[in-house]
Amino acid sequence: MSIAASFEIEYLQYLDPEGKLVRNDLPEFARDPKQLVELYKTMSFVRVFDSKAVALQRTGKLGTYASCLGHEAAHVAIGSAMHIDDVFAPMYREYGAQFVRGVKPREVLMYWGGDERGNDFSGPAHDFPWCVPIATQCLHAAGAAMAFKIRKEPRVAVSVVGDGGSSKADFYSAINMAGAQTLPYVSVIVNNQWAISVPRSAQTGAKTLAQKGIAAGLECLQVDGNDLIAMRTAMDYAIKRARHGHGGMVIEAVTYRLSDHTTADDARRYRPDGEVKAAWEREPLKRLRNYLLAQKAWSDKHEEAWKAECERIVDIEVNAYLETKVQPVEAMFDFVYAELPVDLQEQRAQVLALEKR
Amino acid sequence: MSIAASFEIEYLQYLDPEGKLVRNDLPEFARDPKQLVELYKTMSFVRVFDSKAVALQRTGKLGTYASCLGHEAAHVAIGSAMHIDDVFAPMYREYGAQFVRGVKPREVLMYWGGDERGNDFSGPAHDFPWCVPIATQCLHAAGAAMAFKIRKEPRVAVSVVGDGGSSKADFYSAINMAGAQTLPYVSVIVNNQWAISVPRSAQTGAKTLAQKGIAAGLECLQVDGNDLIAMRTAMDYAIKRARHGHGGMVIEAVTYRLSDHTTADDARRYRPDGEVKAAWEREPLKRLRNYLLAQKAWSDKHEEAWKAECERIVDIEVNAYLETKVQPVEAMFDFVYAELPVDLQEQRAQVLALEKR
Amino acid sequence: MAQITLIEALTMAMAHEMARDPSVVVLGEDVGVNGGVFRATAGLSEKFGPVRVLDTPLDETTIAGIAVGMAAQGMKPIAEAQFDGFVYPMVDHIICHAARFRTRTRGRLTCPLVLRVPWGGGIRAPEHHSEANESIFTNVPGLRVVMPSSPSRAYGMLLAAIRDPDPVIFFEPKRIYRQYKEEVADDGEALPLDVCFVLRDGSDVTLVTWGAQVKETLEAADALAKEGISAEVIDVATLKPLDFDTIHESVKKTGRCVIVHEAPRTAGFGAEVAARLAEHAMYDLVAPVERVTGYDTHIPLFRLEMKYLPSVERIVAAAKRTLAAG
Amino acid sequence: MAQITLIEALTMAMAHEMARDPSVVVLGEDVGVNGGVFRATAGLSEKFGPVRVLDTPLDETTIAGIAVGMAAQGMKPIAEAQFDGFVYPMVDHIICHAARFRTRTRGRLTCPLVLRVPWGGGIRAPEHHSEANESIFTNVPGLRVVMPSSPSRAYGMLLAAIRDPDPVIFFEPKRIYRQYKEEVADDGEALPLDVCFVLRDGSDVTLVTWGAQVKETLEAADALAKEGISAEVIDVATLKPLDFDTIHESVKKTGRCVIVHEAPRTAGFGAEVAARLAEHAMYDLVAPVERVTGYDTHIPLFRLEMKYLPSVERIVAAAKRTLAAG
Ligand SMILES: Cc1ncc(C[n+]2csc(CCOP(=O)(O)OP(=O)(O)O)c2C)c(N)n1
Ligand SMILES: Cc1ncc(C[n+]2csc(CCOP(=O)(O)OP(=O)(O)O)c2C)c(N)n1
Ligand SMILES: [Mg+2]
Ligand SMILES: [Mg+2]
Repeated sequence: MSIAASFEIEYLQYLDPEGKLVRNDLPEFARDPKQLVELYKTMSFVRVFDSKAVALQRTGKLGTYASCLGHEAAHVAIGSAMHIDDVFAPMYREYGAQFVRGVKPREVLMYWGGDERGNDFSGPAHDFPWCVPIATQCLHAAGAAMAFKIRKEPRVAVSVVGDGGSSKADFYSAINMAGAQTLPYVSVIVNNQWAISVPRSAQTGAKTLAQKGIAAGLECLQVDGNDLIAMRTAMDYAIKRARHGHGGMVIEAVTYRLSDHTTADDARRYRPDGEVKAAWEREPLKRLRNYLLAQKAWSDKHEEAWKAECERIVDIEVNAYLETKVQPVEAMFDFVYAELPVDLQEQRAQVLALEKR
Repeated sequence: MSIAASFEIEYLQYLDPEGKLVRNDLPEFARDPKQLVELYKTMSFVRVFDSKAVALQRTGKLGTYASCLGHEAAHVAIGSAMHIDDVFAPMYREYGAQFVRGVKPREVLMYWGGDERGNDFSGPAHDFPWCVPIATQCLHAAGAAMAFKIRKEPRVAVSVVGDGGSSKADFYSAINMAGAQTLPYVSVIVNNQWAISVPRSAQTGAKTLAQKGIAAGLECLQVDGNDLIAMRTAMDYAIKRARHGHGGMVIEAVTYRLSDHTTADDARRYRPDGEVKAAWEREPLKRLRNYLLAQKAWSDKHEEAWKAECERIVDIEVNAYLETKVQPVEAMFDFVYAELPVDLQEQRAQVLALEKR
Repeated sequence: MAQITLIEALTMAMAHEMARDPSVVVLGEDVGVNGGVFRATAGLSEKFGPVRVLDTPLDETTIAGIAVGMAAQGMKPIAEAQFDGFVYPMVDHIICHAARFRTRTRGRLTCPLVLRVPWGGGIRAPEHHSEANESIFTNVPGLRVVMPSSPSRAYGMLLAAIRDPDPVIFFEPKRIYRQYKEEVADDGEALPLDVCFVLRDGSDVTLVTWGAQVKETLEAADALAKEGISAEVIDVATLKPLDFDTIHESVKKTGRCVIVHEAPRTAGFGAEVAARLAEHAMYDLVAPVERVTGYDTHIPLFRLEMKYLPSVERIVAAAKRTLAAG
Repeated sequence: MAQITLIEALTMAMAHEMARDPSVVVLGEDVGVNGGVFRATAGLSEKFGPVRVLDTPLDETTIAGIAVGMAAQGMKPIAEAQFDGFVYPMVDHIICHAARFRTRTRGRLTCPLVLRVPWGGGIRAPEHHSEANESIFTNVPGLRVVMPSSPSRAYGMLLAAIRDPDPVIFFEPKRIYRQYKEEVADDGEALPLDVCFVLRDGSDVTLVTWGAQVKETLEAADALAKEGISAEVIDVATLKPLDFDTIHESVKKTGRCVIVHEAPRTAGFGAEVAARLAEHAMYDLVAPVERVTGYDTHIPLFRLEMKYLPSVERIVAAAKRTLAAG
């Protein structure tokens, strides 16, 4: 029998769960402790923010909130590898990537606090908003990449989807389009092992999620998503390739959702405690901190001071959020069309009249 | 770097375009000339039927018709490899598979003649009807396979999709489901190089279409779809595997659409003549006939007699079709629900009243 | 007989039919061990096993497509869309296939599936979790579109939907999933589909509604009664096919009609009710028909959503306008 | 000035805007070298190249999703659904995203795409090639739903749709693609959206319709004229947002209204027109509103399809009923 095609999926890891280097070809950015410290500080900030947001929800000051606990390395690597004029298409928990790109914590809170203005990012004005319908953002990113190709702009579009989302039609459609048109599009699957209560094993018979890219003729890579250095290396590679016209790529970031799915979920109903405990051993902050401590680039004192600083900044953001007044009621009419059609004017007037009573 | 997974796509061919054997491990069925002759006769019948149907359309006696010219080996192999109680989910040109399964030529004509009764097959009562919305049939087949699994029936569901259709979301969803649930489902991609005017190269960046199965963790195989022996061997293998609980498979049958897309299409607008000419060199009937002639299992006399017989049978079918009276007008109401809801009774009465005038 | 909520009644109906009929299966995202994000399928996986209570991959196209395939091959799938806003990728298989298999094959293949859709706003949920999108299906021949508004109707109508030989889109007003409890016997008695339920008799004005809005409409009827206005309240319950006769009989009596629904006004299903009145009740009406609906805007995120939903105040005001008019 | 058909007018409008505005691109299946299965995009690929006239992979989800992504990033995509029956896999991206980007981001991102949909029956095509499914979109805030019915309106309305800052679903009545020719100047003059066109003045009865049915409705008006009945004919043209004022003005004059459309009756867009009349024109109407529509069944395959579509005969009969009634 002859062989029509053959493929390999590589797995990339630099830091083991203890923070020990497992390869000796450190990329340039990782040889600069200052850069690594900055990335660590962002990851750590995200975690402080995240626990504060959960607390706000528990005390009735926020709606349903999707925690990013455990995803910090993957998210911060994505955000920091992108240029500011690249386009990011998030799902709903990539705050790490978004903070790096300039989205404000108060905007995250406004969004989950039931206020559309949270999506009016003060950061990258062209980034896509949070995307609730799973995996649809993948096609928006591919569409953005298509726009870049048509306009000959050296920009790259990056989307994030979950392990569950990688089952969805839109995920395949997007990578297929990227392959067919050689688009500057990087599809990152953040595989945190669960889609609400459904384990990754029930989503697909595929051995890796990275290999889904083979269906589209894309280059694919599986990465330790808890290893900031590996994730950033993979993203740098994928984005550079894409920017230089070599087409799209699928990156599977293997990580773990350490929290409930959202604050509306109770993972104890379906998830063994032991699994979560074991996952904490591999979590992303610890290993990078250990590595930096070993490099003497970081210390317990730094840690303490930075935590305090994070709390301070987060408090400012929370207060700004809590002080945001609700939108005027007519706001529900004012962004449906560029100009309010005649047919809607009476309804808008009715709403205003009801409000005034 | 470590390797997380690796894959190979094999290519299967027994007969070269001239009808010479290129391997010496002929499977059992192919060692029996009688069986091969029967299959050849069916392929040949399909071709006679097909050209008659095109002629009917040209003379205004049939609506738009999708020819199967060039696909006969792939289709007949699929139909003949299936058990009668397996379920077939066709697209719209798999007459070869359907005739083997008991669908009558007159039913094909009724369907393309604008009469729903064409889908009320006298053959396998559980087979899916023709399916116009591309690739949706893949999920219906996967659903059938799911039903077999739940009911513990040793049955297999087979769908056919085109090269174009293999870009469609439903195709991926179906193989993903099959992989996740180890379903007895065989997805055959009949890659005839064109989706109306869009060449296979514009559909995907994948080197083979077979490799799409890797995304779902399925076994995949690329086959010379013009080689009846290879196609039937592949189908036997896939169906047996599936029937024995080993899960789904993706088979790419590489062939060529020798006709226009349908009678409503004019392929000269977009397709180079030279390509079609070259494809005729690889067409499926010639090579099997050459092989059978060389085996002395077939002769020019047989050929002539069989062609005449085909014409005779097809004429009977065409006449039966042409004599079929149009359905009574109220038929449009009588299959919308099991029982006509009260709300529709007045409308039905109106239609009847209009008709009587 | 247990006092149960609307959502518990749904669970009870599914458990009843699964025990009675082995061809009934449940499928969707998180319907298994987790028992559904709203707990509608709680306990079913334990009782009937993971093969009949199937956690699907996260793809609504898959859920709809395999439900169609299963139904065509003799199963009775109850598919769940996790929220109203996620039903759109299912629309193709529902409209092109579920609704058409019977007619396409002249009755050879049928598609007796139920698609359960938690529906509507008012639960302070994120975007796409609050849609009143029943209009997507009401123009489609071959479908039934139903929506219960009480525990007992939820039980009886879901049984009927599962037993129905044709596809049923079963909208569940999630805002009233746990609004109140009612005694519902697990007696396997289905309620009829294709009929409206008159929830309250009245003589001055007919209030026509469905789903969660039944709550506000009944409250409005109470408020009107206090002012001496007698309102008849009709729960449409099955939107398609529509039982217009019940509505018409009521309007013959009252001469006035207010239609209340949560979906945006334009081309919402209320338009069909009003259209039937314009066609058939012209000489019965003494006042223009009123519609109290969601606005022709997207339902806002939750800080503003209660300003969007029809309120008791708006319903009362509309009813009074019909009284002032004629 | 050339005499052109409706479909040629569409091609001319696209070519005009592509030449004028480099952000306009065309995408879909077979729109490139083949020029579209109806030839609507004929010549565009030669003129503007395969990057701006993009043959997509065969996946409507892809077409809709990337059109949304492109539009949000400053392009003006004109996406084509090859036939009405293949629009369903696009519905998710259109409803959840195209219609919502502006409101979701408070105006930061917008989605100025056009989705062209060859629409309706009567061309003896296979199943799923003959759907009148405009109702899928008319309840969705944030969308425009338009349908031209003549070469000049096709040209002017498509220009307007492309230039519109919001998403437009552009239904094309394929049965009249080549019905007749008209002089249409390629002057880049858009027609207004959001307004009805009064095609014929009359005083006895108002006939309201859109799309291919404009043909039969005008013929019905001719037939009525022969019997001394003066029918006003209104082409709704933009279904959403609806210009009810023009319809209302006419009904104030005539007191009678017949609504004609090809889609199934129940919850077809005609219901909205009738509902508005029931709300606002109660005192103007002297006869019940009539609807002449497709039946609440699937449009049959072509041997029976002409029995399904509203005929001149049915329209005339309905108009006469309104005259007999009041
Ligand atoms: C189309 C659609 N279906 C269902 C949902 C409900 N839902 C929200 S998150 C989620 C699970 C997502 O899992 P995964 O993709 O693995 O991402 P994760 O949340 O684990 O990061 C589901 C089913 C949705 N938002 N969109
Ligand atoms: C969902 C959908 N989109 C578009 C079409 C129109 N259409 C019919 S056949 C076809 C091309 C199919 O190509 P392929 O899948 O390669 O199958 P082939 O016809 O070549 O056998 C298209 C675009 C359709 N039937 N369904
Ligand atoms: Mg996950
Ligand atoms: Mg093909």
